[in-house]
Amino acid sequence: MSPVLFNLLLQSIWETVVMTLASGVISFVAGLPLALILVATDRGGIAENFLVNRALGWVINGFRSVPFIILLVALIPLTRLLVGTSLGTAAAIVPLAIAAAPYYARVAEVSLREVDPGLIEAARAMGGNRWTIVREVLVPEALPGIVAGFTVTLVTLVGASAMAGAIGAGGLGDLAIRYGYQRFETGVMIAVVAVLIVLVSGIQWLGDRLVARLDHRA
Amino acid sequence: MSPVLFNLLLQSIWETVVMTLASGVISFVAGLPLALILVATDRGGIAENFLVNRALGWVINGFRSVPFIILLVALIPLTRLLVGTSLGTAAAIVPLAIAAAPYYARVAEVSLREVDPGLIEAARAMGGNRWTIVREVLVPEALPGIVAGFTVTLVTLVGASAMAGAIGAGGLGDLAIRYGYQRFETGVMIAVVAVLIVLVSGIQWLGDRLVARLDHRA
Amino acid sequence: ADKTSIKVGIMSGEDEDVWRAAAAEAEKAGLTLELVTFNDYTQPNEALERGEIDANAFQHKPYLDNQIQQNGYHIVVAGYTGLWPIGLYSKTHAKVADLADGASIGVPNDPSNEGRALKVLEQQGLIKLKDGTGILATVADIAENPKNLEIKELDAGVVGRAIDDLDGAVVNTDWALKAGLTPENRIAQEAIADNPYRNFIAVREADAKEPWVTKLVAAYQNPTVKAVFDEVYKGTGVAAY
Amino acid sequence: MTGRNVTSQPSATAFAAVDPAPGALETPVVALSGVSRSFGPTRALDDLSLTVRRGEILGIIGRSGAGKSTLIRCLNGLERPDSGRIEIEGRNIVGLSESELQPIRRKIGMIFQHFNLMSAKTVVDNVALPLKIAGWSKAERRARALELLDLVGLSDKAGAYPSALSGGQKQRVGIARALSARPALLLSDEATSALDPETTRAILTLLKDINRKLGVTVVLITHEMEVVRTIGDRVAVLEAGRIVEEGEVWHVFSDPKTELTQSLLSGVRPQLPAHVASRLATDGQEVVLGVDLTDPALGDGLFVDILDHLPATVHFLHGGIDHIHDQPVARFFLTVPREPAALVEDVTTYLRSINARVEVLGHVSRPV
Amino acid sequence: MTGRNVTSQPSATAFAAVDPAPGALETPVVALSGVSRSFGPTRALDDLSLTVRRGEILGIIGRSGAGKSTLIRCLNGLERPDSGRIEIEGRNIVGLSESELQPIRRKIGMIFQHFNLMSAKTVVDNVALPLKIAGWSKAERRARALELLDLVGLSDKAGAYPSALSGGQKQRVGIARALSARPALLLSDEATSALDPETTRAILTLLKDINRKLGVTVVLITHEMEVVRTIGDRVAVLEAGRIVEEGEVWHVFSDPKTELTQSLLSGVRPQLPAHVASRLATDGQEVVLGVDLTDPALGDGLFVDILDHLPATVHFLHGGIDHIHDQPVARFFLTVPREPAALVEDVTTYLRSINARVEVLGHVSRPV
Ligand SMILES: Nc1ncnc2c1ncn2[C@@H]1O[C@H](COP(=O)(O)OP(=O)(O)OP(=O)(O)O)[C@@H](O)[C@H]1O
Ligand SMILES: Nc1ncnc2c1ncn2[C@@H]1O[C@H](COP(=O)(O)OP(=O)(O)OP(=O)(O)O)[C@@H](O)[C@H]1O
Ligand SMILES: [Mg+2]
Ligand SMILES: [Mg+2]
Repeated sequence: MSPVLFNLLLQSIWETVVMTLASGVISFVAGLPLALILVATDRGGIAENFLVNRALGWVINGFRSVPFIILLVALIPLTRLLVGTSLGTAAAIVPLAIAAAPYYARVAEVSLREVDPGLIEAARAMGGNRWTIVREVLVPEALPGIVAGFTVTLVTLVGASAMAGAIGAGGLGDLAIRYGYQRFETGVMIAVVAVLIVLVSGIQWLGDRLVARLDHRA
Repeated sequence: MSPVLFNLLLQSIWETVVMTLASGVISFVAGLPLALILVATDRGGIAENFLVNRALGWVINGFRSVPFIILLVALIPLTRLLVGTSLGTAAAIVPLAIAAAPYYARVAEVSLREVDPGLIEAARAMGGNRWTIVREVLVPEALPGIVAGFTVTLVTLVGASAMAGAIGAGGLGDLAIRYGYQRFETGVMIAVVAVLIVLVSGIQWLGDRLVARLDHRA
Repeated sequence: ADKTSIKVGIMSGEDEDVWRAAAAEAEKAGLTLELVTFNDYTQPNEALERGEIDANAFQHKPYLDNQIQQNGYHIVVAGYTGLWPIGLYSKTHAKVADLADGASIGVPNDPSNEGRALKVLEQQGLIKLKDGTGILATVADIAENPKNLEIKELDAGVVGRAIDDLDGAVVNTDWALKAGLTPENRIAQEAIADNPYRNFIAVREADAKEPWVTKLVAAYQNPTVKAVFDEVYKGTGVAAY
Repeated sequence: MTGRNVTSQPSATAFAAVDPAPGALETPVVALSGVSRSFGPTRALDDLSLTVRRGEILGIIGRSGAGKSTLIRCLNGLERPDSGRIEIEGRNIVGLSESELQPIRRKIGMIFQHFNLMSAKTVVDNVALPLKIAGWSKAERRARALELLDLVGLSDKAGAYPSALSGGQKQRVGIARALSARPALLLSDEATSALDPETTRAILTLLKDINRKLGVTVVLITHEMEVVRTIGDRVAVLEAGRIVEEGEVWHVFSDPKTELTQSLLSGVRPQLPAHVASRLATDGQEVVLGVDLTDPALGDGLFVDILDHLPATVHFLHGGIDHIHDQPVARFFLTVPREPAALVEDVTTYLRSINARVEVLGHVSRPV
Repeated sequence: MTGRNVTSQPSATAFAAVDPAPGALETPVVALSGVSRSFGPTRALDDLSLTVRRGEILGIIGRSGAGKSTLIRCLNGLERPDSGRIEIEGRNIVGLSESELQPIRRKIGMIFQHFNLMSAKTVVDNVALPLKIAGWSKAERRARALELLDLVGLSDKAGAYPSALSGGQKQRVGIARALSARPALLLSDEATSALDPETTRAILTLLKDINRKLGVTVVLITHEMEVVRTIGDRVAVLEAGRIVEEGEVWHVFSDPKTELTQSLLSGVRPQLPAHVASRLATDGQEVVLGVDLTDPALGDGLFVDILDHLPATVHFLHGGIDHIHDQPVARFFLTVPREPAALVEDVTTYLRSINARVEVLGHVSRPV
């Protein structure tokens, strides 16, 4: 591997980490509340509201339906507003986060629904309001699943960030595609994919460890 | 919309449905056993086996690390072997399924881990073997989560199938990209995206209904 | 016996409309065209070489030469189609000399266009590429960059759309038009005469003499199809046969 | 289990914050009227009416599936009845919104049949949760939670998670949690079912204490008649969603009217020993009599007097004097020879003359 | 609850399939020696040894957290001890692999403290699960499961899911499930804690029945001493992971040796009424005596004889004759005036002469 490519590799690692983490954190911060609203407003939920539930469901489905490359382009004005430019690693965080947040909302929703209804009842019996139930029951009790789902999301974002190459965001995936795949440098491709595997395994390992520490059920 | 476009739209719907469903079913059939192996071989699992667990973990991470476009190409020999061609909708099913199976394995793993350990103990106390525990406890008890996770996976596949345009697979996502992104025909793009939203919402609705029917916990 | 039905690999986009017209022409000549749309530049040649399609039409000679060199394909030119000249556009600068030190320039990142775009910059004396770099050149192949240009490699569809974030963009004419760039924004362009980047219909070497190849080329190279071509490309591409 | 006393401030003003209706002292704490609740075809509560008086301990007993849990869950609005009124401190809570119910619920402690402990919180945090909801400061919460854990004998498990506790330990955490916010009304769904008799006694003493010292009203469901008998003031018997018997504990226990109540209470009242019962026949040398008598003088010589009155051939088979609260209650079984023929008649007449209830249960042959 | 009998075929050959050691009839069903199990700092089982005899019903009692659940879970290998031997039919199961344990476990039924019902299966499918594991055909499974649901009085809930059941109904499903595959050994962790007395009696009759008719050995943990007393043959008392007392039920119940056992049993043995106990002092006009006596002749006139012997000033305060299985056991409380001074001495001497244990509990003043 040439020194230029090696530097490119280092830079790509950094870009991937930045994109994945930043958009991951944003999608967590935005997706978890969305998931909570979905679960709370559902039938039998703690804040049953058919309209809000349906409307939010459609919006989430809407964002999940748009192919990523189109989202990337459609969001250019917003990205420019938020980051000052629509190109580069920082700019990629916006569409990545906006695509991942509804996705994570659905993943977290699955875990939130698993919470024992008896525990929600217990909090209600204590006179807890909705916010208490969210903070003291739903989130802590679903936390192992919430974190495990976030791990899945982060790894998915590593993959999705490859597509952000379209707006010059760089990153490992893009490096593998453009230099390795399109220019037939199989060696580069394999090296980059190896780095990706290590990165993904690292995320998975950290996630698994965290889940094990958070899980007090058995 | 011109008749040509309308036909194209109909055909694309069909292609998307075929790709999504076929690769979805395959990834379910392959991913669920992988998830079960991950959970069973983990520490404290019903078939604890550090080596298998780690090895499988790395393989899954490996598949999840490779950018989809690279996977698409790397799998061409396999695709041709299985489908007879590496082009078109049918051919796209192979890489889509192979990308989605490890993904679904991770999603299902999260739900399988939520199963009350007391129930596994009950089955062990009855003299059930591993297979019994899988069939009578793990899968049925995690079923609502397994189905909800599958819904998330199917919707993700709708999105991923857009990328299968690289091998001429067609589909709604590709159509939206071709007209909206490449040709700046926003009207067509919006129409296609609307169809996608309906499709995605339909999948989500069906999934939610099924989960509600399967969930006997509350 | 001669084939009466063939598969042609094309790129997704406006070309689909042009080729639909060509397919109608071919039908009259007793040749059925099945169009396979791609959105990736490596697959059409791969598929052609393997016999999964019978012809493709998306590339220019330098790109094919490189592919042949890389992968040993047995693919030859059957007949030319059109030329989409590539140019340097800017909304903020009137001429190349105005580009300041450190200016940002977008180039398409796909393998058939990036090297070509960099060549335009080299022709304008903005950069110098390493010796012997071909069509697959990337920013990694820049030898000299006296103005410290910040070259951003972007998807062909993004380069034009992101013009507001760039000092200049090297864009295919058709993409430029769709992105709202006018000829007035063009501050440099590659030559049309003797342009090596004319696209063509390619077939396998072994098929080159088959009668259907002639029918295929004829189905494209005719006034009916040209009318469609001119209509969809609105002058950004020129028929080049 | 430590012997510490409850150190809470008196919370005599009970639901004052909720609805201080005029003459609140006469208002029952809880009044249900015509409450029904069905689950599909199952009528869990069927036009039920019930009153809980201020400061009393009301025991609710009944068969499995009678509707006890459903009933108690109605009292804090966890279950919404299909029809009927549920008045808490004179205010009908049926139809109140969740947010209107919240301040009311903060005055009501609940011990769940299935514990419902938060698996993600330590024991001390579980106990402190109602305090957090009530807005106590962190330090106060912790101090109060530790105080309660001490009372239920679990100080050493404060930092453990519920999954590391035994069944009875979990139940005690549930009890501590229900008491932590000093409720004015305590709802208990089988609070001692997983506890050994010793721990049960300690918990009952604790409940009786807070009932007496702080005036906390208690509604408790239990399957252990001993529990009702030890601390209950009144008892209500539920069958198929209806109250079939209700009254002072000593009264219902000494003279249960319905067959169901008799059956439920049979364990705490002396019963004919199984080996005799299984040999009861319509024929035999000896007649078996069951005697029931409630008289304050029983412990003051009356019991021995009675036995003195009986001829030597009449044998005292089983039973004796029991006390329900401070009421002495006699229940015993005698065997009376069939010959001479008048003897059975004589004994019965004598016993009835001192207001005993006498029942001929059957015949057995010697030796019994 | 129906009165139907158990219609199973006899499964007398117990664990025959597992390890038919020569002289199997003399081998205890279960023999534990030196079993220890710690959870972090908690020694749940501490060098415990215990034998379960063939065909007996062994009751295990002890305080909450004593290690009962841990012990019973060791018996089918759900819990692996840190050290010690656990022999089932003479075969040490410690160190056996899961697949080696499976055939053994199929002969052992277990009722869990927390039920552990499959939420995704209907009641009838829950009960049929052990049969599915044992390889029964679908029709046989269903028939047998319905038979058991009938026995526990839940025929009408066959198609319901556990979430729609009351606490006691869930527990009965757990019982039916544990019995469905005709186990040779039944492990029961508080099988009746959520059941009312009536249902409890029916379940105990059922257990006693299968014990007697089919020779099923039963190990049962319970907090209800009444349960041990009704159907237990022997009882073991657990404290802090050790057996502190063990023996025939009637023996341990009539004469508990350790303080713990006395405390646990206090509920089933007459106790000094609370209103008297609270007034006990070192000084007063009357001495309170507690008397314990076990004599087969008690029901044959001895009891009345004793009372006849006592002077009229001695009052019979509380208690009487009870039966444990068919053994009559007397326990009662007397008040004896302090004057004349010799009276207490006389009464005590007399009672001791007929082998009664007499204890001076304190003094009270009239009226008691
Ligand atoms: N998984 C665990 N982790 C840590 N400690 C445990 C665990 N399981 C049990 N213990 C502790 O071991 C001791 C014995 O528990 P066990 O469940 O055997 O008690 P038990 O006699 O069944 O009590 P109970 O009557 O309350 O059910 C308790 O102090 C308990 O806290
Ligand atoms: N969610 C539900 N869905 C359907 N039926 C229910 C539900 N909850 C309770 N029931 C039924 O209502 C009846 C009363 O239940 P409840 O829990 O009040 O009984 P309980 O008196 O508390 O019994 P236990 O003593 O066994 O706990 C039972 O027959 C039960 O099966
Ligand atoms: Mg109940
Ligand atoms: Mg226990």
